[in-house]
Amino acid sequence: MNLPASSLPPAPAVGDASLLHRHDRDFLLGLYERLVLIREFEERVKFLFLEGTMPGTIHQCQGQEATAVGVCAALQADDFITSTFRGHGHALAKGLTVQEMLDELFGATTGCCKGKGGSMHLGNMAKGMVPGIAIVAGGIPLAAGMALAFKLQRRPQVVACFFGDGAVAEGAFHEGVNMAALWNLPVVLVCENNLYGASTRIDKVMKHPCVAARAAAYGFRGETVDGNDVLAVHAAAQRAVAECRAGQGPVLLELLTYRRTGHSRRDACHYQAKDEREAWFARDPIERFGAQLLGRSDVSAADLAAVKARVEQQIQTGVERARQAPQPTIADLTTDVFA
Amino acid sequence: MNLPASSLPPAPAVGDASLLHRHDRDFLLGLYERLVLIREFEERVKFLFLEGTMPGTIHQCQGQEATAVGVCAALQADDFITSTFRGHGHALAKGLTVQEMLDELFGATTGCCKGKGGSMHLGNMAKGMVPGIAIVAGGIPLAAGMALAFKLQRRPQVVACFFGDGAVAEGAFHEGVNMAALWNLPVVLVCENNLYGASTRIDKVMKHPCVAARAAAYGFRGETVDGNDVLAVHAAAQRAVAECRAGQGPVLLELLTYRRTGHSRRDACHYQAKDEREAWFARDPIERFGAQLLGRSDVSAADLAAVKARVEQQIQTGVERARQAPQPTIADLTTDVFA
Amino acid sequence: MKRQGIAEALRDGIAEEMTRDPSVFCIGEDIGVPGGWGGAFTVTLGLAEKFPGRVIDTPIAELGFTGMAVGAAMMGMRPIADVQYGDFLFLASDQLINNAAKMRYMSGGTVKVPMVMRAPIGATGRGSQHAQSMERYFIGVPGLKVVAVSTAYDAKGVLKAAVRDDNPVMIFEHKLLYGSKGARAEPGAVDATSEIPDGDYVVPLDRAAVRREGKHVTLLGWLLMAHYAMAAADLLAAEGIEAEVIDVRSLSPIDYDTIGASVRKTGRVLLVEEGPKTGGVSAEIAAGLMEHCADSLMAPIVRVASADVPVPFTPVLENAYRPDVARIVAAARRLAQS
Amino acid sequence: MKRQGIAEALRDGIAEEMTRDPSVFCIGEDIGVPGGWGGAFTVTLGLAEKFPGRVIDTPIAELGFTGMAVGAAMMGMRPIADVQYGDFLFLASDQLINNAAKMRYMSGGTVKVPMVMRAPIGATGRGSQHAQSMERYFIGVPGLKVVAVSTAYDAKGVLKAAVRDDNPVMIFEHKLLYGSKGARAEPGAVDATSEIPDGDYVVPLDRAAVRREGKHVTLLGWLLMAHYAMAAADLLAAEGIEAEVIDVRSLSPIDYDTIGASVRKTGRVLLVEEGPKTGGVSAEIAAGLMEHCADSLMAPIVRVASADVPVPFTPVLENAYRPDVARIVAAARRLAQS
Ligand SMILES: Cc1ncc(C[n+]2csc(CCOP(=O)(O)OP(=O)(O)O)c2C)c(N)n1
Ligand SMILES: Cc1ncc(C[n+]2csc(CCOP(=O)(O)OP(=O)(O)O)c2C)c(N)n1
Ligand SMILES: [Mg+2]
Ligand SMILES: [Mg+2]
Repeated sequence: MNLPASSLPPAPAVGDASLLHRHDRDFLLGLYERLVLIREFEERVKFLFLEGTMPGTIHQCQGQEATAVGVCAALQADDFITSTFRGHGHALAKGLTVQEMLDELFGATTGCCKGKGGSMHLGNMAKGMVPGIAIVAGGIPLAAGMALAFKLQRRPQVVACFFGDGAVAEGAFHEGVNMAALWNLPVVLVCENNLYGASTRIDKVMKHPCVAARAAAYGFRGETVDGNDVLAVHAAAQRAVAECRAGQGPVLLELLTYRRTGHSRRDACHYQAKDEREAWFARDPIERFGAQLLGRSDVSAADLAAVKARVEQQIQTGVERARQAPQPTIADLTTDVFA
Repeated sequence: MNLPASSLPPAPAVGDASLLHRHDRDFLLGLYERLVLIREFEERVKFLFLEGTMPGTIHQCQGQEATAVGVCAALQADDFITSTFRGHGHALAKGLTVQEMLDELFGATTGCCKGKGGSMHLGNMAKGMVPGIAIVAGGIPLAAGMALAFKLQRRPQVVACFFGDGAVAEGAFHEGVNMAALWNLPVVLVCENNLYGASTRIDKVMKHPCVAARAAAYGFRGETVDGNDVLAVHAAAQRAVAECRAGQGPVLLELLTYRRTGHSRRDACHYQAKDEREAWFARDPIERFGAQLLGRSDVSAADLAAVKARVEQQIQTGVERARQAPQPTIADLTTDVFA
Repeated sequence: MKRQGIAEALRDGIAEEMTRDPSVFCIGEDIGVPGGWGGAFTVTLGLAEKFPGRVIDTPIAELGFTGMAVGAAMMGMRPIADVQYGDFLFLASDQLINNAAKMRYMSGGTVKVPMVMRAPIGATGRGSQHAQSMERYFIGVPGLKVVAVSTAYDAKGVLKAAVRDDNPVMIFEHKLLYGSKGARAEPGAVDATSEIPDGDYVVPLDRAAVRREGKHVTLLGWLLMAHYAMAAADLLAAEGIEAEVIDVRSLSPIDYDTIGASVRKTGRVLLVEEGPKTGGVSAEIAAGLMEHCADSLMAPIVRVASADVPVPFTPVLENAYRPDVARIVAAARRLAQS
Repeated sequence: MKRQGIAEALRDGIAEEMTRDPSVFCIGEDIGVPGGWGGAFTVTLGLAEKFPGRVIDTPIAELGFTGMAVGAAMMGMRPIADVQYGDFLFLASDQLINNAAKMRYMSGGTVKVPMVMRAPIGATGRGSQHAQSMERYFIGVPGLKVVAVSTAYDAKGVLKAAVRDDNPVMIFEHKLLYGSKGARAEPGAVDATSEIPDGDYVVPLDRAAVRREGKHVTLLGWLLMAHYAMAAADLLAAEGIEAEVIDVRSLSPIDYDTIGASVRKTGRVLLVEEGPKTGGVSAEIAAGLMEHCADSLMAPIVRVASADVPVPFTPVLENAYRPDVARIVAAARRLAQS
């Protein structure tokens, strides 16, 4: 893959084929299903938003599915993640249901946050996901603190903290990462480097735009990974999680990926160069992984089609129910402020 | 010199003797006088504070005089500095008078800030010193913005921004330094690394405690210098200033030094190890430079004694006047809020 | 004369000031990216092309670029900084409050900080962290001037006055009033367009604006609530209650001359504020009016404000959170009859 | 029973809570360094030795360690964070306001953030950036509880209640009231010691305290001003004016029951606040009292507060800035006679 700007981090090597054969079929198809689920979920949400039936605002992750899926597949159910304004993929990857998410997006009381959170604040503590933090980099100190709690409590959990390339410039990144490093906290710092922070390209905001290299300044390990290769992400995340559980955290994973859709709402991405878009579209994480899977003797095109059909059905049902889901009443306005 | 903790930055090489002969006698004696002036000023202020006749609080710089003097000697009169709560030395080095400073410390209207600033906010814009910023690292974005102004105005000035090792952990450092680097701004980032932020040793707050190395993460040049060698500091600052004026800024100078006195007020420094204190006392910047100077054929012990006598006289006069200097009246309370 | 919305009027105002004075420049996130949006609400669209090098796109670093604006202002520039959402001002507030606001005083009057900070506020279906009414956090900071603009005419005139002012000025704007177009249009937007005169003009930073005269009750609001108060006054008029509506506009200092004159006329004050009732700007105005014109008050001052809760996402609750025309009418009716 | 100052009482309170509950820990700058000071005002002195690994010294990174406290609290810990001077809260306010205060609401009631943030405030000869009265910035934030402690008894009891509360609680303390000793003693300090009972006790987070009964005028203050109000009441009594003095203590929520009862008795209210008059907590109390007990008010509510200027360094002006006993007496006298 060619990245147009020479100052960008080197392209990761093409997917390591051996990874494909280390895993069993069910696991791989499970990953594939999650990827497809996120893509279809996002496409459907976009439609609902544009048609005007879904309220609020949206920040979507089409093209970036492999980062969420690869990382979360390396976590246990009782591990945690923190997320951002762009959290739909993280939520689905961590096990939130389509239904609780759609209900939330429709503002229903059956939503994962009773309709009080919305798209930017999806979460479910019981499933290990803190409500999304929509302040860029605001989740980083928070995740470091969660990891501190695990350490003080001598619990084996880790937290994976998702943030974007844009977050690296924030003071919160610097402060949170420094303390995580100082105290060897079990936090995997997952930078989804999609080359843009809103409309601004990474080379305009970092003179030395390799995010993984930042780790060294704080005295810990960073690694750049092909974020559109779900198995590579998964493998890197597994290593990172293992190090964190062994008390050798944190680890910074820079996952190179690309946002296929607007930054938010109706954004047409005119700031993305055409050749860049095309280069990245050619390495779509789902198409690539699908093609890889078909290279296995135990996976057929029909298997993949069945996944897609199942996912579509699930989302269709979800949308129908969400449209009917109960809306809050005014009495709900003042509940849930204090514990 | 031996630093007790192995994780600390390597000790700088002993003063480069050739520097001594590059400069003429007047320049060198001028540096010496500034160093002595700062030391004597601080000692006198400490006395006045402890005796209870001077109000307010104090943060002093005994032992660190060479950083202020070396850097400011590399600046022009119309270059600027920003400073901190520990700004007495910076102010004297940048040319503020003993009188305007003492008057300020005594809260007089003839003080450099009409008594409204105080010890932590000494400054004089006409002499190129912004009032000290007492929020740790708060002066870094400010200095970057001043440098941005110089660049936009195509003026040749540079700004030297003083801060401590403790400031490196603040988000403001990260954000300000990143933008200074991105836009090649003419700011010399002067980190006075005295090994402690308040009572906390640098190795407790940075896993990789070489401050100069941080520059690389942002894509610019950093350098560690013996901060107790005024000529080494001056030489490094001259290089940095030249680069900044040539549009190749910023530069990060890490000046290794040591605070001989308390962090503030009556602090007895019990957190500093005895052997560490002794090691650093043995490399006192004024004694060292004095000894170096005596190695020149054109400088005698009598010259140095004359400097000291002149300085003492100046401070004595300053104190006497400051004690009599006019105090504000209540009408002054509400002036100077808006321009 | 041309009819413009707030976003357009601000854009023209900034362009005119940049043309007039080479020391004016813009700094913020995504404000000048080619192919981008001209900031979160299109205010700076096209300015980067018109003024090369003077519309500075920053990293996402609110504390940092705000501090840079302060520093640049101290060196003779006149920065116009903006945050994409007012909620992010918490990240920048150290530089605004500890440096920009205090620098003049603590320097004994020798430093000037002529900078402008613009910030969009208001609950608009985005959830708790992109919704807060931030003006309350800055009116109690000596050294800052705080203004809120609710019409395009004011937006342009206040912007220009703020740029020319030698002090740090914060301008609050409301997302639903920008009249942003295209992909950046806002559902629920309210028309805040004005006829904009062709020549140069400024709107002073310390004057409230009487938007409608009346004699029974004074409605005080700003930003979106100034519009809602006007709509409420229409309905009240139909019931025979003549409400005087004042757009407070200047939130620090508060224009007690204009407001006081109205209170002396009506004797009854209803404050309308978006943002939780507790600790809002209305509290200050209520307390201040008691000091300025207690003798004229014929009834206790009433505050209609949002609930004391974070801003909820779901539209049902967001609408219940924020004062609406019906609540204003009901409260004004009660007050007029008290 | 023993007589203690605020710093000692807080120290004991923290130690007792740490002993009682292993999830309690301290986090902040210079709080546990061997040979150090136990924080800027000695509150945590000796605790690091007593509770190894549970008194965490951080880098100078207020935003970061506050965010870490929020995250740790969400995972079941009960952090007690502190900033060395309240003025630095501006750096941490994003985490306090956007995360700690909103997390429960935006999660639909599923997250708890049981954390305490302590902050010393007050003008004490240090100049503008180490002097501000910060409580005004937090009372208007739904989801936060805000308390101010002016006696050692309250300090310990409030600290304990705050640690046990499942919500984020901010405790404001005053530098002149700590009774810090030795090298950390403060010139101008006021005696705030109390007899501290031996057993466990808490002071509720939502109750004001009547410090002195009286019938002519109600003086409301907190922190240093509660003490000055008491001193003023002594002088007023000599003139035959019986002032009721209430330490407001709970700044959010405000205890309108206790305060209202007093207002119904005296009909006259004088608010005393350290911090600029505009936009202070007094504004909220004045506006709130108009809503709660307008009928009982026999005169307009009066605010005595600091000047609307940054805090000056020079003692002459700092003393003129802050309300003093003489100003309180004069204002109360005028009010009682009005
Ligand atoms: C503190 C803060 N500043 C600005 C924004 C507005 N904003 C939302 S998303 C975004 C870009 C974030 O870029 P990045 O971190 O790379 O994440 P991505 O959008 O690419 O997923 C910006 C500037 C914000 N939400 N928070
Ligand atoms: C934002 C902020 N946090 C904390 C403090 C309190 N404080 C004053 S000086 C200091 C230590 C600073 O250390 P360093 O930057 O190394 O400077 P030094 O004192 O060594 O000159 C601290 C923590 C402050 N002034 N500002
Ligand atoms: Mg990005
Ligand atoms: Mg230091």
